[in-house]
Amino acid sequence: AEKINFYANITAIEPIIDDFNSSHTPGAIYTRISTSKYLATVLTEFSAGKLRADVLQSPLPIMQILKEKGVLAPYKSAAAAGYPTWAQEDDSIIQFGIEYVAPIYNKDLVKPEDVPTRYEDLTDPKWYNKMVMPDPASHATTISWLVGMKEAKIFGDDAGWMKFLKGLAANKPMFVKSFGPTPAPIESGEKVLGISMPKYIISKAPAPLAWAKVDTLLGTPRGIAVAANASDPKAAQEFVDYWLSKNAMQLLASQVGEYVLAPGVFPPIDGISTVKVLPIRSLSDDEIRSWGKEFRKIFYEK
Amino acid sequence: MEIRIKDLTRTYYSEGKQIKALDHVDLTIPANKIFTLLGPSGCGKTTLLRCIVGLETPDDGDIYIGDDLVFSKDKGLFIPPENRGLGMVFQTYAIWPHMNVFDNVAYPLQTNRTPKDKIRQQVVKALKFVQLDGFENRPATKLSGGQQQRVALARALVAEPKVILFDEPLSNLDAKLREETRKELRSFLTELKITAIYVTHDRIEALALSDLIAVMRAGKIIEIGDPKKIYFNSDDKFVADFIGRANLIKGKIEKQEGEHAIIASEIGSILALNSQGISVGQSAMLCVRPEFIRLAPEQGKQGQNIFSGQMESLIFIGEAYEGEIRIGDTLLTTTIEPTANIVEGDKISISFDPDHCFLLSA
Amino acid sequence: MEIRIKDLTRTYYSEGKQIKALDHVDLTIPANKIFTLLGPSGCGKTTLLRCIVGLETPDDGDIYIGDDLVFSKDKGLFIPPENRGLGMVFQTYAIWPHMNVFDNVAYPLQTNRTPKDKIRQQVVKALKFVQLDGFENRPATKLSGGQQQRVALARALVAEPKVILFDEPLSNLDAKLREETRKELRSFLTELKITAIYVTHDRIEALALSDLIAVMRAGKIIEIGDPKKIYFNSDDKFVADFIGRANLIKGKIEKQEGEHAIIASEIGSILALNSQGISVGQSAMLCVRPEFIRLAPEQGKQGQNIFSGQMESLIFIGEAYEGEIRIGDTLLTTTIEPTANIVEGDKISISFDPDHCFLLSA
Amino acid sequence: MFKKPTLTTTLIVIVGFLTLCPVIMLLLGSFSADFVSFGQFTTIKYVEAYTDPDFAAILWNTVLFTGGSALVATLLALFLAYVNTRTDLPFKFIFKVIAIVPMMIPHILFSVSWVLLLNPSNGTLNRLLMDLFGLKEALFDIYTLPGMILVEGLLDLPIAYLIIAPAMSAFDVSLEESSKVCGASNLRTLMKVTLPVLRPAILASAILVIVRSLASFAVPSVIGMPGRIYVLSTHIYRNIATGFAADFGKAAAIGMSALAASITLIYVYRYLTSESGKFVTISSRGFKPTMIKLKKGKYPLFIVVGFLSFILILLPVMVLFYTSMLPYSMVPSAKAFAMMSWDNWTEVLSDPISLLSLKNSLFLGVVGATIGTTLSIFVSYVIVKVRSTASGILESLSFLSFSFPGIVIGVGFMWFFVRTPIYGTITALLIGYIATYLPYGIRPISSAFVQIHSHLEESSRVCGATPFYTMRRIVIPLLIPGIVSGWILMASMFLRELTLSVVLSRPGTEVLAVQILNFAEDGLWGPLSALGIIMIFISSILVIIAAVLGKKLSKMEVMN
Ligand SMILES: Nc1ncnc2c1ncn2[C@@H]1O[C@H](COP(=O)(O)OP(=O)(O)OP(=O)(O)O)[C@@H](O)[C@H]1O
Ligand SMILES: Nc1ncnc2c1ncn2[C@@H]1O[C@H](COP(=O)(O)OP(=O)(O)OP(=O)(O)O)[C@@H](O)[C@H]1O
Ligand SMILES: [Fe+3]
Ligand SMILES: [Mg+2]
Ligand SMILES: [Mg+2]
Repeated sequence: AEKINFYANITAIEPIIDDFNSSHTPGAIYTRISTSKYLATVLTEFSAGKLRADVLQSPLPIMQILKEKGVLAPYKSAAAAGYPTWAQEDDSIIQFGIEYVAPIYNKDLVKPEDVPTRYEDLTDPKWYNKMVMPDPASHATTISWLVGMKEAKIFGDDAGWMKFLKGLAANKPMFVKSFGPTPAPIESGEKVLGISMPKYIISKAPAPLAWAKVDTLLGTPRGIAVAANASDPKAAQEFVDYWLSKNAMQLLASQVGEYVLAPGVFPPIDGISTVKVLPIRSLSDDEIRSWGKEFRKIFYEK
Repeated sequence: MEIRIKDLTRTYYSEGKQIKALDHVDLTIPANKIFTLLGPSGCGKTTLLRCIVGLETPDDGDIYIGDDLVFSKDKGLFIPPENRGLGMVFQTYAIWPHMNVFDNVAYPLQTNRTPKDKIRQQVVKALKFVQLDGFENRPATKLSGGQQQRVALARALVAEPKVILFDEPLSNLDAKLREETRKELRSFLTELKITAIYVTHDRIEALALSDLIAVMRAGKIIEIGDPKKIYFNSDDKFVADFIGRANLIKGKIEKQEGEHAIIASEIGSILALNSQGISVGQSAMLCVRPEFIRLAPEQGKQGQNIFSGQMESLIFIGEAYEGEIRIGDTLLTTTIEPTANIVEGDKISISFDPDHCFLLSA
Repeated sequence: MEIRIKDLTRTYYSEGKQIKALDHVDLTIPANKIFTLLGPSGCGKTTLLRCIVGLETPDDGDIYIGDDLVFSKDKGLFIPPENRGLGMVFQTYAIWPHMNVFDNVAYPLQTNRTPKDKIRQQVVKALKFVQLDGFENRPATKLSGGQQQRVALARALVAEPKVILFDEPLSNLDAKLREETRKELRSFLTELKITAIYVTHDRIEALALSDLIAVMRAGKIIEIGDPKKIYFNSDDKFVADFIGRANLIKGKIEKQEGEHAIIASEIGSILALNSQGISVGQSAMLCVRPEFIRLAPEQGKQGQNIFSGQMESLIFIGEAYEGEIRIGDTLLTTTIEPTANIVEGDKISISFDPDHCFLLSA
Repeated sequence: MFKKPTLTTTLIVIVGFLTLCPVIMLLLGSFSADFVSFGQFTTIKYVEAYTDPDFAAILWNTVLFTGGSALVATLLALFLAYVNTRTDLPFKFIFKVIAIVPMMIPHILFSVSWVLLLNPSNGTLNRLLMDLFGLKEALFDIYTLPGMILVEGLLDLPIAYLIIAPAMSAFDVSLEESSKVCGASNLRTLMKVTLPVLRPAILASAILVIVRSLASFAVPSVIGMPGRIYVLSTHIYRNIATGFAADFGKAAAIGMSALAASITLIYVYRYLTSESGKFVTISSRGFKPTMIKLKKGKYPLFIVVGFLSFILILLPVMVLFYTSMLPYSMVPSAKAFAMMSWDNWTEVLSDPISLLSLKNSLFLGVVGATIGTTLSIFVSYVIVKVRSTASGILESLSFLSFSFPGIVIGVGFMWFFVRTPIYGTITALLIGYIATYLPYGIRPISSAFVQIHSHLEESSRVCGATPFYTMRRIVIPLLIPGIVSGWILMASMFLRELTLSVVLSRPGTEVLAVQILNFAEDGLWGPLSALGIIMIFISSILVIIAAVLGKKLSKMEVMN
């Protein structure tokens, strides 16, 4: 039998694959595809009849497009039993985690009393020239995150939200292309604070990173599904079951720092188990683009 | 092998101007002869050679080497140079800088898989011929100009081709070596029974070496003939002037006397050969070569073909002096024996042998 | 300007071997003369020129140009070429391929900020001198070999330097143009009152052009003298042989008679000039130039300096024949008048003028 | 020399197939309403791409960025090449190596190193200067257009150097000598004779650098984005990334302007060097490059060159090494030095995927560069010696996939290879690499080609040698400096190739750069730097082997 081909955009999951392979034959292989190339790759292979993936994992909006194109097979896993209902409503895509975003700071350089406790604190002029964040005009996840803040009414009304945006823009954060390059400047002290992901506190230890304990975190849900043309659908389903198991999710949380939806499993980061982590609504690409344009106006204003 | 060239044309374009490097050249080069292309710089000698050897594609015409058509515009035929089996010495030597002398010379033999010891033997022979024995391992870049040219010569000879082409191969050799090489080349070429096409602008080389000389000018062949014909009895003023130093004196034919004619010139009446048969009353040009002007100290005597003049300048060139004699407005060049007792300014009397001055249509 | 060279040495290393290109050369080149370096290929002429001009750093010695020391090993002095203010024509032309003819020639003037119209005027004059008027805009790459050399000549002359160096500037010109250019060059150089150093291996060029000739061999200067001294009365066998065709006959001095001596040679006793004063009983070498061998049809007559022989070969070289005469085992080269009525195989009688054959110590 | 049309046609077919296929796929994609190349026809992507109000400003930035990088790279290369090949500078060999080091460093790493050195907040160099001179403000800000130009220029320096240096060393010195005798100083000779005659090499290097920096993404994203300076490649990225369904068709539509610019440049280049005879410098009379004796200037110049090389090239490499020893990014401090360890190195060297990718990349580097240079030799021959319209087409074709912005061309290849059986294999990578980086072989080889006097080849033909024999015995040995340059450029490029690998590499065919990218995306600069240093090390070994072999080959002409 062939190995299960697992296409994923989530990174650093080797420990989980290793664990799976230690108990299953023939095991699985992991193909890492970055978010920006995910859809192009899968659809190209699919339309040429060469899609190798048996199981697919990516951010929810991408999974939804794949489903629309008929790439995914329906499967409801029993392993998702304890998950929130919204995470298992779909007949193909199971949401298992949230790509959560938070303000991250350098704990060596930010005095405890200065650490933000609310998102509004990020607009304090004392952070002028001291922040880093992904480009709010182009980075899809960041755009979704900003829109998510509005829809979750973190700042009460839209005016409060707009004030937050303007205040953030006024602090002239440094823009990088995605979340990947956000922790480095914070670690090195080039900047001290940034909009980044708490998982780096785990993956980049012992870097002096910590997250500012705001009360609600938002993030894009991560989905997993079986491919419609999986060479061995049974095996693929088995892999999904394993992936959703508490055991695998525990590994994902503790080794990678991911926020997972398995009940009672949390990454070993101080305060995460108590914070509210909300999924962001799947925005369509048109929506993202038009918001991107809006944000460009706000953030790139001279 | 005989080489036949029909209506060959090659035009270059430069700054919007046409340069007719070859202008409808028709030519037959007989087998096993030394055939020389002589002409002033830029007249198209190199271009003609390159067309024969296959490095240049003519615009028009046909070329036969032996019985093989190697180029034909009409038939769209072009045999590449390596299949024409010719040898060539380039004007720029074209010595390969990354090889030593031995490898440069051995190259033509290596291309046709000659056995190693045969190669060595042939190369040694060829290097000996050009007096470069012992230079086998010298890198080609560490040779003086003349040494490089000799390597090129050895390389062209080594494979003993049926036809060999030379583009001024001796021009960088010193006179002594040039003379020797020229002689050896001649005996070597004659002995080999090889067709040689030789480009030069050195008339002595052309005269001494050739069986046949073709004189070119501005892309055209003007005259072909054996050395003596060309030298003594050329049909063309340009050729007569180019092949040797010549004194050309304008005049009009006055009277025909057998083979000779009397021409009325600015220095007086002169009796001269009229082999072109220029008719009485026509303008003509008298050609006298310097070595056929006899000198004697001024004797006041006047007679047929005797004139009085003055020695204007004398230049020592070793075996003789080159003198310039003024007769009225005319300046004649002459060769003067080293033993003659003449100095600049002397009044002298000169005479022309009627059999050694000839008339050309002007 | 006078140029003084003291104990100049330049050694190259190649394949572990030393090549003494210049071997302790001492030389004074007088001001405003045409000084020629003559010698066989590879003897170091180019190297000497390059040392003077500053392109080569000698291993040892001093060079003065005028009163300025431009190179001194001992003082660690080396003036770079651009500050020596000399003109030079290269053996390889060194025409800049990216410029047209005008720019090539104008270059030396542009380096010293001559006004534009002056430049144009000078360039036109120089191009006219080398018969390239009208070629101003031709790209340098689209010139024939000879044309390129003329551009190089024009470039060296255009700035009218005090000293000008020529490395075989005429070797690619055709005979006619060479002769003309040589003459014009001579009058031009004389008129300019310029010191000219001229490298050539063409003896006629050397004899006709020079005020002084230095003959080189294997990195050494062997003899310096004016053309006639070198030609008629050289002190050295190699020089005598190199400067013109020479018949060298070995023998032993038998008797001294005033300025002359009788030498016993393989062809008999010969009376000859003994200006080196070689003493009786010593071995010597008789040198007779071809043009001083008189021919007559065999008359059976025997006498002082008259010998019988046979015409072995005759080569037509235009103004004369080159003949080889066999007397026993000895082959003598001679020049034969074109009008002489001799064919190969003829028995002939030859005579030497005692004043025109000279003795060299063997 | 070959039956010219046949060779030219064959090459056009091969090269055209290799480079045109992905580009055609992209073209189709740019007109396709879907995310794949064969969708419903639409022109909306072009309309959107070219009506973007920012587009003009971005183009202007792009012009400055690419032109500036070309200037920096070419000037530096000229300087280094001149000093290295024509003067008796001490320890020249060191500078020869240094000049090609940036070729071996993954561009992201080099860019990040510069950020660590020169960012205005706590860049190490900036802080050093501030302490030294008691300044209040940082002296340099890397996040500016000049900063981008500097770093990109340095990254592309090896390209320029490897094209210019061989040309410089093959120069016929009598051309310079005659200039000096004419009274021109060394400087004037350089400006009026040396540089003009070297024009094909200089232009070739400038054009290659322009095209390369047009496609470059590392510097614009790591340095440009934080400085909010967008150029074409980041503009394309912005268009792709805004939305989860990345639209490569639209990216291709934007990329078409880069393609148009590159092709225009190639024609300009051909026009400017159309009379190849002007640049023949290896005359058949042999060349003996003489050294300019620096004398007293020797050591001061050594210090200048040494200092330049140190600051511009060695320092960033040292930063890499420093980073590889640290658990996370830190500015140099007592604490940082206390935390140094070999952990990242052991991690990288014990990671099976890193090791596999090392093996794959080495294979691709050596085999790919060898095939690539071989193909380049033939293509260069046609480009230089045939010079017909067809050869012009060939030259443009060879630049086709090279001049497409990196993030797009990979997708083009994916769209193309997915329709072939080699999809997902290492062969696909090999072919893709060669097709894309053909100009790295062609440029140095063809600029070496123009310098060979045609008589050298012609005399071989007349000696009875076939074109291929001539190629083997005469042309290739004389081309060795160019071939070595081409091979080095290709091998070190293939060793760190990213843009294609990231789409074409699959489990089993991992390559180094993908590994690097994965580390970069996870922000793991430590292992990333360690792997980077390993790459530099391997590349250096390849370079040394190539150089030594090249020297041997150019001497060894009698083989059977
Ligand atoms: N590639 C070219 N492009 C343009 N013109 C050329 C080219 N090659 C030669 N010519 C011109 O064609 C003419 C004939 O040139 P060719 O080289 O055949 O002369 P040549 O008789 O060999 O002269 P030389 O004795 O100086 O070598 C010259 O006027 C030359 O300038
Ligand atoms: N760079 C070099 N390396 C080694 N040997 C050299 C070098 N340059 C010249 N030679 C040798 O030095 C000697 C003198 O060379 P030079 O060029 O001065 O000769 P030349 O008299 O000018 O000869 P020609 O008349 O052939 O030009 C020759 O034997 C030559 O081979
Ligand atoms: Fe790059
Ligand atoms: Mg010619
Ligand atoms: Mg010389």
